[in-house]
Amino acid sequence: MINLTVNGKPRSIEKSVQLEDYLLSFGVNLDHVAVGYNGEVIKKEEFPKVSLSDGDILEIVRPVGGG
Amino acid sequence: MINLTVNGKPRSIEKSVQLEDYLLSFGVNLDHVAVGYNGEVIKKEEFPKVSLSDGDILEIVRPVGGG
Amino acid sequence: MINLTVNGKPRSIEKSVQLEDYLLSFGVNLDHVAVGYNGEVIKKEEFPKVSLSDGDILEIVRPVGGG
Amino acid sequence: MINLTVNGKPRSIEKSVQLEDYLLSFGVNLDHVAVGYNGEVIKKEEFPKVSLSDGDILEIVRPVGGG
Amino acid sequence: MSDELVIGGKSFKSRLIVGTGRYRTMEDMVEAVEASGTEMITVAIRRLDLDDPGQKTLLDYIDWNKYQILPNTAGCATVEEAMFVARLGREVGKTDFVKLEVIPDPKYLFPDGAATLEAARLLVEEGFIVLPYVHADPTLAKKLQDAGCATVMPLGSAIGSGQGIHTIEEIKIIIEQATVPIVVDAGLAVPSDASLALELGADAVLVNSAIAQADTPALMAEAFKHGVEAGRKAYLAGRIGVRQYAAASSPTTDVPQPVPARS
Amino acid sequence: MSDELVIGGKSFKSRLIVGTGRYRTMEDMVEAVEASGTEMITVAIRRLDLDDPGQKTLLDYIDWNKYQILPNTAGCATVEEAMFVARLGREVGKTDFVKLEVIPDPKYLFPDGAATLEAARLLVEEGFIVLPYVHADPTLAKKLQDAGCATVMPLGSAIGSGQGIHTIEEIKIIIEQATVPIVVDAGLAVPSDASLALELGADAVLVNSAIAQADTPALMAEAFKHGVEAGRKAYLAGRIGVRQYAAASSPTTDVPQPVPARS
Amino acid sequence: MSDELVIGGKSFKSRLIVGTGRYRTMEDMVEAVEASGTEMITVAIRRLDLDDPGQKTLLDYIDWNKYQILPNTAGCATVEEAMFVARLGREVGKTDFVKLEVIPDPKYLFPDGAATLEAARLLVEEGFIVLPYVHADPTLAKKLQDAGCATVMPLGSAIGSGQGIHTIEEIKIIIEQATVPIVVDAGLAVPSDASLALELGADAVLVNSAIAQADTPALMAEAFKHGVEAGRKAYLAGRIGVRQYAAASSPTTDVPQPVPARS
Amino acid sequence: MSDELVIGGKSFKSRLIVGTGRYRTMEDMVEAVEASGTEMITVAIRRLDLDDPGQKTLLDYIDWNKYQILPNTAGCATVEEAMFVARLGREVGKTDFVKLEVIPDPKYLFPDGAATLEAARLLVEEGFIVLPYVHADPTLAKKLQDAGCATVMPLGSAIGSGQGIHTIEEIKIIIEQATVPIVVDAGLAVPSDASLALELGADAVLVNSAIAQADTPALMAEAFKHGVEAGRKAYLAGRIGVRQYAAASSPTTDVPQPVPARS
Repeated sequence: MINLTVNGKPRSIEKSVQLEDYLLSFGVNLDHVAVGYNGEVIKKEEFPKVSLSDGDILEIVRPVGGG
Repeated sequence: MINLTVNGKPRSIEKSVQLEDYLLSFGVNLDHVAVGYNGEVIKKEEFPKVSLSDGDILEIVRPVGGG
Repeated sequence: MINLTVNGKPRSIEKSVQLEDYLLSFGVNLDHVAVGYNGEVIKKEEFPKVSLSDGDILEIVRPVGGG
Repeated sequence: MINLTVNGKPRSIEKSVQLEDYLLSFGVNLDHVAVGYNGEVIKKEEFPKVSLSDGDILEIVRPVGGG
Repeated sequence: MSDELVIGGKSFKSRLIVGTGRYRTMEDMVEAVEASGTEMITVAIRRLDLDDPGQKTLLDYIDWNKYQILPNTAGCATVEEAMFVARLGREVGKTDFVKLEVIPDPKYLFPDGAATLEAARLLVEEGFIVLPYVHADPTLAKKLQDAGCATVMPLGSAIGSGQGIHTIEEIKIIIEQATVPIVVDAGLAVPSDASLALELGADAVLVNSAIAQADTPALMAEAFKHGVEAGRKAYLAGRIGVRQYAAASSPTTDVPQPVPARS
Repeated sequence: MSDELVIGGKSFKSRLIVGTGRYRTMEDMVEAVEASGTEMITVAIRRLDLDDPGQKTLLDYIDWNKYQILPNTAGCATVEEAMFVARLGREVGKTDFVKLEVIPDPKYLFPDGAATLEAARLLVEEGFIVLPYVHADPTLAKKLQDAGCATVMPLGSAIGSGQGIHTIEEIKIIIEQATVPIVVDAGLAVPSDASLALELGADAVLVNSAIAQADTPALMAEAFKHGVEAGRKAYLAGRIGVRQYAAASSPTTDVPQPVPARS
Repeated sequence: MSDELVIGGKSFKSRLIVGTGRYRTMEDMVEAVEASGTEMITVAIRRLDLDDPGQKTLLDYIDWNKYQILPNTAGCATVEEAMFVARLGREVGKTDFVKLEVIPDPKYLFPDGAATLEAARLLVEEGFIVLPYVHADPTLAKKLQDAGCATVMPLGSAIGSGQGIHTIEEIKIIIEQATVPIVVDAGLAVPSDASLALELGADAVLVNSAIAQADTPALMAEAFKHGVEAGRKAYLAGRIGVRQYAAASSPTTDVPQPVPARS
Repeated sequence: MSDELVIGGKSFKSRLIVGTGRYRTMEDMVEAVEASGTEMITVAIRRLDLDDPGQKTLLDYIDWNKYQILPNTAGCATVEEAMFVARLGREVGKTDFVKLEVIPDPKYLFPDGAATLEAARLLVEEGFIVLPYVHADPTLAKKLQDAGCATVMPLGSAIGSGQGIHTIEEIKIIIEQATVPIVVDAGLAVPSDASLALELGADAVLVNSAIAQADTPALMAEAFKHGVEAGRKAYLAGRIGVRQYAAASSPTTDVPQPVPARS
């Protein structure tokens, strides 16, 4: 059992998966988001190379209206 | 019967009296008022010389706080 | 000899003429001016009907740039 | 020969003296000045304990009108 | 959306009235008037030079059919002078419109309110469409509109001074009580002055010196055209209120949080 | 006449930057952005709702190829937070442009100058094109431009307050000493505010609440478009000076004189 | 240094005229009038209540020998009403001084300039010492002083509004051309308003609501006393000019320099 | 009523701090300082002229026991310089009070906020009572008071410019959030500026050029003394609110009515 913190809330997955697959599992449009991984911002190309492990902290963000 | 308009209100007296006596009948302090008599302003010295007659219009005024 | 005051300056003519002819004698474009005749403003149609006489005062004006 | 920089200008003295004596040699009123000695501000009580040596940098200041 | 200004029964799309005085050249004037998009221009009435009676007049430079001509009574210090010049202007301008000015003071060119009111009443009787130039005095403004004036034209500051609008508060009140179009006149220096006037609800502005004396009159005329457009549209669009505190323009929740890399 | 605004090596014809927050509906926002004629829009970066990950984002409403996207760091109170959000914005916005905000104060949303300067230096090092939002402090503005910021964005008044520009005098000085474009941001309520800023020599303005919260956002956007045009043209046209006394806009001589009818 | 204000042939040391209306209690009024140091107070003329003719009047609270009484014509909307009330005031106030107000507008209480001028001329003929309350209209002010008024009293803003002085620029011009004392009246809210008026060269101010409605009237009266003193002394002392750049108030040379400790 | 200003544990009755620079003569300075009623005066620290070491210093003109001496760091452009001069001032002034100025810009003499904050923290650590001179930046002001400064001294406008207070809105916010006395410094030209600052709730003002460069410094000093008194008393007395419409200061009923003489 792998425990994550995603956008400030606890979530867990059965077993480690790639970040990209994890995002796709939510049906997220990868072109519309950016991801913070344990405080680092990682490029889209890196998504497949990152496999999530216990305690990882993710920030998945999108653009919204702002001034 | 003599009908007057005093400070905008109808008032009547039995028979003609001097303006001065009329004012004193109210207990007015003559030093603290001025009087308009049918649109004319009359000096205090004239008060005894004016005898009121039917239809006379009086404005009896005093100083109040103002800016 | 007929003496006039035109636009504030004295001018004289041999003998009485119509206002219209007088104006044309200056080469004035009648459509571009208005005329004050002894303090009265007269319409263009009246120009031929006015014959100048001694002592007449004329103001011949045009539009200029103004705010 | 001891070379000093005093208030930004070079000055020299024959032989080492105490700071206090050096100041008094100018007729300075010790109560009206403060002294920076090689970048440090030293208290009046220390004046006698400091003997000047070659290369010392002094700032001798006074209060003036200011806003 | 049709949004027209109606003065004396005539409709105007442009809310910028332009003066034709103080330009360095007649060419500057013509260009600026065109660039401004105005539909109404003011003119002054002056004596013809009889020693050079053929000299060109405004009429040779501007097609009077394209613009509503607004003859003024500038230079008049009394009711009598203003009446006389108004009548001359009516003949030469072939219009009942008149910009009424009664100005005894040569230093600040501030109008004489009482005399202006008296002349306005007489001119209205004679069928003139009267646009009086006055100090931004709300009581006077009310009397002028009640007297049948077609507009009221309160001043912003001294004519040609370029000081802008000193009379905002008075003009707000004049607008609040207005039953005729309010035209802010005099002192406007930059388009933000014009825009501000229209944002407050003024119906139009009159500009002369700010355009005529700008380094590039035609470009400044264009600037004022935009300024008037801006102000009118803003008035119609309904501005936001004023609040003491800030109001975030970005969401204040769901802000991403950095975290320390795990040890 | 070509008159372009260049920020971070990119040229813009429009000098109006528009924010995309605080609109009542996304339709309002899209219409207003289009009506404004802007070429640069700000966006905020926020957490995706994972319980509704398919929800539309700005990207579904606006064609990002048509506009320069300017991600902001709104909501960040510290250098660290601002750095993190700036980096996220760079990825999602696919641009190095960032509107830097470091704001510890929730009441007036006034920025922290010292922290903004520190973050600006770090972001410039990382190759960001930094547009910092700061108080109208001329000394701070100078340090920011010296630090390599692409613009300086002094505030007019509190964000979303609609108070207009309280900082005219400071902004004049910031403009006087500017080596980068100056963008007046925050507090603008009406187009006259925008026009004024550009008349003074500011290079652009950023507007959000004044448009988003207007009764009719698209119309107000158009009003601001004109206001910015007006202000820029006026700046280029060269405004008249300010004089204490009046200057007649009509000739002061050759005024026709009425005369008494002869007796 | 003797520096007296002379109105209608009478000399005054205090340049603060105080109104006696709108106090919460007569005690407040008496205390405030005393604390203000004023030498002239305004009073209104109203009908005596004949159903309670013995009720106290101002005369029972204030020693009229200590103050110049200034009866006003407040409440009058026409020349005729103002004339009548002025004459009544003269009798009851035993003075020729009159504060002339002709005010048709109940909302902003703005005076009718033309009617005020007409009434002023009539009152001057009748030997009154006329202090007319008018809009800050320089042309009207000139006509009033030429008509023999003892002062001109231009308004700062609406009576009792507490908005301060909106008419600075007009008042400067009125002062510049003044041949009689100028008294700024109406709208003043705080002593800085009074001080400013006197700094500009106004000869006095008239204050009522700002004192009467303050939380602590007597203390506010004292504040205005100081404000008027401050403004007058500053006017006499000759203020510094305005400069665009700074001027150091400390010497810019001989600044002590820190040095690195020797290695 | 005791109403004292407490700074760094010391109580002051006067809320006017006076600078000792820019006077035409030392006599002017001494007279003005006395006339001002101040209890705290600023001084600058400068190199002694060793070619004329006996020359008089401020100490020969002013009795330092009568006043709280406030040495400044004027002329310092960096944290290091300011620290050094502050320490020198402490020795010669025999006080821990210091007016902290870190000013890199010679044209407008605007302070460097970030550097001032850094120096303030260091000086507080060294036991100084720090009165920092800063731009009217509310966020910076908050950080300074949190850092242990004894006051915050926001500027009104450029030092010695005589432009008055351009930063009213920012100063209101600084006062609203203040935990230490707020002293408005720089740019004040007339007592109405000082009065206004105190009416808004500022605790004191610092004035130098406005007094020193006035035609009659001692009289202007007196004027400022009254202005500060006026402003403080008005603040304590509780000013009236601002209303859009007028409020009659005379009763609106029982106005006497003229009548036509009977026929």
